[in-house]
Amino acid sequence: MNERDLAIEMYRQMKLIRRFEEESARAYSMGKIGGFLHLYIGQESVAVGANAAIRPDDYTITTYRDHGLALARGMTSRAAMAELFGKETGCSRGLGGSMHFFDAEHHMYGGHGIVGGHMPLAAGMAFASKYRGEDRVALGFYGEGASSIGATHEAMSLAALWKLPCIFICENNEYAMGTSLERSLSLTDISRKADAYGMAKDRFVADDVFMVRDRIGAAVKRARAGEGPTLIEVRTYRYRGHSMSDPAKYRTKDEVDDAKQRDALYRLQHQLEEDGATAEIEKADAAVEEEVQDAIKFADESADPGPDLLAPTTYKGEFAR
Amino acid sequence: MNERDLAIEMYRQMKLIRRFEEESARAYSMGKIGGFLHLYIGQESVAVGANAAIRPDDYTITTYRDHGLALARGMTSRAAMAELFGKETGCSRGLGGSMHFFDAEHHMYGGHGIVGGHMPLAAGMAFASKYRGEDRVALGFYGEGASSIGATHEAMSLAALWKLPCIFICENNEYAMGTSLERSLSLTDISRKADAYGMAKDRFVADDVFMVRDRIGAAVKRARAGEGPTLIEVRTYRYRGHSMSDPAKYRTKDEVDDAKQRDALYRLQHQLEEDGATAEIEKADAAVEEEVQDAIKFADESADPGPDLLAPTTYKGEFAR
Amino acid sequence: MTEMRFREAVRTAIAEEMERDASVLIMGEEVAQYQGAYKVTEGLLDRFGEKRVIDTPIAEAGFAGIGIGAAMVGLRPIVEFMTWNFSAVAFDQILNNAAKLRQMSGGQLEVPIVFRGPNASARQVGSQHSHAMEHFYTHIPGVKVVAPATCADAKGLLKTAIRDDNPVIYLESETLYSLKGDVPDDEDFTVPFGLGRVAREGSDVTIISYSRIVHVALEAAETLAKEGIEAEVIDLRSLRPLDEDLILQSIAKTHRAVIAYEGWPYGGVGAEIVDRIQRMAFDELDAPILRVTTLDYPMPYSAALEQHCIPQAPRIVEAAKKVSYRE
Amino acid sequence: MTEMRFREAVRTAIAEEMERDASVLIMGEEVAQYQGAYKVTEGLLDRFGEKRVIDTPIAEAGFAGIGIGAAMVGLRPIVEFMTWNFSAVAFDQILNNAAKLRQMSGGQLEVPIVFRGPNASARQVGSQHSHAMEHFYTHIPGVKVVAPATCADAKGLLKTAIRDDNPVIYLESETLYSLKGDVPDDEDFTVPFGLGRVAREGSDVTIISYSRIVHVALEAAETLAKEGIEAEVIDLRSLRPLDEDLILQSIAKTHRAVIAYEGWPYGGVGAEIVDRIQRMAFDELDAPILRVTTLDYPMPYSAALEQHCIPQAPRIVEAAKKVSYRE
Ligand SMILES: Cc1ncc(C[n+]2csc(CCOP(=O)(O)OP(=O)(O)O)c2C)c(N)n1
Ligand SMILES: Cc1ncc(C[n+]2csc(CCOP(=O)(O)OP(=O)(O)O)c2C)c(N)n1
Ligand SMILES: [Mg+2]
Ligand SMILES: [Mg+2]
Repeated sequence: MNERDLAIEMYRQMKLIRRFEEESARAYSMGKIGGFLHLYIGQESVAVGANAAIRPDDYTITTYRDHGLALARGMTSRAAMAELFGKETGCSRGLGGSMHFFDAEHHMYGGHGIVGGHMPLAAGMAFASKYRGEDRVALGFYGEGASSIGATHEAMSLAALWKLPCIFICENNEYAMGTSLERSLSLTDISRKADAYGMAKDRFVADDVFMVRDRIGAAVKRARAGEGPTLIEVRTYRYRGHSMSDPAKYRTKDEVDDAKQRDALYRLQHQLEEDGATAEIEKADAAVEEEVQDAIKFADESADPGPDLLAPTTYKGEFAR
Repeated sequence: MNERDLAIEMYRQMKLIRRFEEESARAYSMGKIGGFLHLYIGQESVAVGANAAIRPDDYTITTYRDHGLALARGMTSRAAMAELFGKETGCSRGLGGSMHFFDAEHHMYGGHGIVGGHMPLAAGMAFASKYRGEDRVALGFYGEGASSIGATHEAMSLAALWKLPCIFICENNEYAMGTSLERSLSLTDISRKADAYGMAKDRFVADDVFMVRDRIGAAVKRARAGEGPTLIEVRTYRYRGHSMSDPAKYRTKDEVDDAKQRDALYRLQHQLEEDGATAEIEKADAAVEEEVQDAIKFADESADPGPDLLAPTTYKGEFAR
Repeated sequence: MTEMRFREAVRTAIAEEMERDASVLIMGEEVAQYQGAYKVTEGLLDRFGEKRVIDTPIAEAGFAGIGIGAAMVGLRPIVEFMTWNFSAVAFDQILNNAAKLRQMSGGQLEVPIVFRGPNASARQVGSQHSHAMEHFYTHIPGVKVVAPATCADAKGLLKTAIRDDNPVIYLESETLYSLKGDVPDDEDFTVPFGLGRVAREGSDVTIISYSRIVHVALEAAETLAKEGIEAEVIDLRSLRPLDEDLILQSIAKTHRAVIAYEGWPYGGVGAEIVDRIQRMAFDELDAPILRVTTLDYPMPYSAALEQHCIPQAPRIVEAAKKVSYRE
Repeated sequence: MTEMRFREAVRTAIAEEMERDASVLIMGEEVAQYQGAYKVTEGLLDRFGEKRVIDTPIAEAGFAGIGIGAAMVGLRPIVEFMTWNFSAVAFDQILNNAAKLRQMSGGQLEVPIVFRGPNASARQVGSQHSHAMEHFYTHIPGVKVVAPATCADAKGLLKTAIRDDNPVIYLESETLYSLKGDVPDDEDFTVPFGLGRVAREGSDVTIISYSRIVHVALEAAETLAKEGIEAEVIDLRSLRPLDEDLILQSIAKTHRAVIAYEGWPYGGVGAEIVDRIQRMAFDELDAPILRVTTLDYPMPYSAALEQHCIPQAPRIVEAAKKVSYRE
């Protein structure tokens, strides 16, 4: 794909994530979605840029804030929306919900609810790649709030020791629920955690999706070449509350508005418009709109999963009671 | 105490630890001690130097390799040996054994068997000191092998954030059981872990007990002044196997002999002899010998703990079944 | 007496004990500035200041351990797990430190700490966020475990927990937080551990429960009454220690028992109660004891499937009829 | 058949499966260069190289999680915990990842991983090193739990575990490692999960056990025989799934049951078995079921007290007599 087509494709992906989530929020308020719903709006350039830096067969894994990565990786909006609606046509057959999007075909390995708990899994997938002599890399996404927790540390410590092809992508959106960065970490430059392991590191603001691709791409290249892991702190911002129940009183409207000024989606749209791609943008927008509406319709019309799904998803083969 | 008296006292403590443990090893081979026995021989200058840097009411806590710290803090050899023998006169009434020496009176808070699991407790004691507006510090000792584990990381991360008066003393004796430092950590300069938290750090070889006292003392001074925690990597060496069952095949005799050349106990003895303190040394040696022999006799003659000890040590007050 | 919600009852207990004893403090994720993820600690920061109402980073093993270390040297921390699910990463701290420090030290140390937070199913929060953790913790000697079902007990048990010199696991329920009830105002009102409560008297079958499911059991008892079966509903309140006397008294009357609670069937609190009843009241039993538990699957997200898995009144009714040989 | 020690039987299973399937590997602390803390993995490094026999740093959550992640994408790791006690720091990885990935993904993923190592009491290793962890893990749907008592089963069950597509918890015992026994040489010899074994036939009382305590139960049975009580000793082998049929068959014959195993009394495997027996064989029982467990205290170091706490033959004898109304 040439850079211009890629730009349009990344625009489409970012727009899809945003529109998908705006409609999810609406559906949530209508009671069609239950439990937690953590929106990625504002952070789209991270998942989309990262996805552009890797191959379809590379491994990816993230937190409960997982819609963006899933869609960027290629999960259909239908499977995603149906999962939110708890339907059997959902990507996790309605068993996982918003926090547990899985799509093995697109090498999206979740969707995890325990802060930091999935980071060893990221290292494990990288381990498998190295063990089999493949050149696949694993991208593990986590929030800056997960820097304090043991599992993240252990994953990095082992990945650095064993030179695993693992990229630790810390999406620093400045808050862990209501806790601002400086109230959760003594050192707010998170990339410096890499120094404790002698690990390669990088740190940048995610307002340009091409830069996200390139900077993550550099780490991916090193990892593929057997040069080991990298910790990348990507500075971003979430526009919405932590989850739907969070009024986000811990920050000012000004602060949020300020962040929106640097919106990566609009920035890319702007660039494309200046490049004369208005028609392509309109086409992409229309496609996105159709896809999201179709997904809602699909999710609405899909059936609930039945109880007979429970046993075979708990154990492969015979149930162990 | 003047420096010369202190020198003799530190000599006495180091010698006591060594002789206590040599006799423990003998008793172990005679079947008087069971379970694990992790000897501190070679590392004495760390506990003794650290103890000289703090006040009696400061908090200390360490791993299963705990005899040295306990004796340095002031636990009697009787209580220590009786614990090894599993007797009710032991410091933990025969319930803890070698790995779980406790002496609240001397502010020695164990004696812990789960690698890294006690480091949050160290931070917790420091927290209590700060909470109460006291100027007591907490010293948490751990092995370099415990650097990989989550609990150690979390303890440091929180201590740094909250500026707790906690000193993290990593006794880098080059091996975690049979695993050499470079096989367990990607970066062998362990003090650099501090950089991940913006924490103060230090790193030195422990062959001079006065230097141990002074360098730890500097961190203690900062902590007392409210300037927060320090990570100190103290480079040392254990002469014996990891525990009594370890033939230590993972290293050469040369390597061990080499380390013994730098023995801190003999170095101090030498200095004292050159300072003309031969008489004091002989006196200290005799006192140590008597104390250790007395401790063995005491332990031998003490009674086993009875089953009625089990319920009241499990719960304070009524048993909860 | 003041009518208040369950979350306020919890908060009142915390506030009163903090007022009474300067060594009591509370720490946890979002307990201070955010006013509590479930608003349990609302207002406490303003009232007691940031020295005693402490927001923690996401490091459960770290701050649980800090609480334990602080308790070991004389403080009385209340450690909130945003939900009990997250205590899984602090499991070692509870198992090996909180529960064992007293024993390992030969009785020298005390660890007066309370771990608390919402437990078991919320609504559609999925398999990693729906654990009933008491089935792990009651197994461990050295800790006490309590789980109130009413607002009064929420206050009274928490005050007892804070005053206890042993580590206490105190289990709330997100779906109980808005429950209203009368709560004694007395600042020395406490509910002793080890004493259950008869939530409803009955003569035909004993339904033993605790926490949220007590209310489901009461609903089941109403249905059963319509069919002529008078169920006695026991609210255990305290899981370790267990009120054996109350259970046995009731069985001596009804000769039949159903145990209803959240959590998976293998082992756990329910199996323990079965064991005690059959062991201590073997000759009193007219039917096998049945349990109504969460089904033996990780909790599904789908609303319909979740409700299918969680214990519901009809399942309790069915079990009660079965032990009454009325099917 | 070859006579070998328990530790060799475990090793043989590992070696044969590594030979058979290149996706099988083993990792853990000191498994490679040190040849295993308890010499279970002796020689494997030489034979299979450091790519497949991997020493890990002390980071149980990290390497358990790496094993799970690797299993998720097709490898079949064996993760050794130096002892099962240390799995407490990896509890979340087992509970929330290993056990749930299949379910959370709607059945897309498989996690063919084996966690193994010595479990329960060793000798005088104190309270933090003496846990019987099966009482936590059997509670969790999504994992299987097995605990061999003999050398043949050690091999056969481990091979089944490695070939199973679900996460398996495999429990050894330090005090069994030197046990000798005949082990089938057949490289396809496996012991299916969910099938117990009658270790000794008897008609008067059923003693249900597993792992090391099977041998203690057999010792107790000898004593009982001298007093005219013929005990049937059942070796469960597999704890989840449980062999209900075998238990019920035996109870139908003896009408009395004693369950003997290591671990604390509250809840756990023993209470679960009590529940199943009373539920499914209520009318068969002539006496309450009794359990012989580790006493309800953290394990003391003192040799005498430790032996006092651990289940011993005399306690099993006493319980068997009690359920036989012969005191
Ligand atoms: C171990 C654990 N503790 C607490 C929580 C509750 N929790 C969920 S998300 C979250 C904040 C995480 O913040 P961050 O890592 O910065 O990610 P973000 O939500 O900003 O993407 C918390 C505390 C959890 N899920 N797991
Ligand atoms: C969580 C945990 N994992 C494994 C062990 C087993 N173990 C005990 S000591 C030890 C090595 C520790 O080495 P290090 O931290 O360097 O301390 P040292 O023994 O050298 O003093 C290991 C692996 C343990 N006790 N706890
Ligand atoms: Mg964040
Ligand atoms: Mg070491």
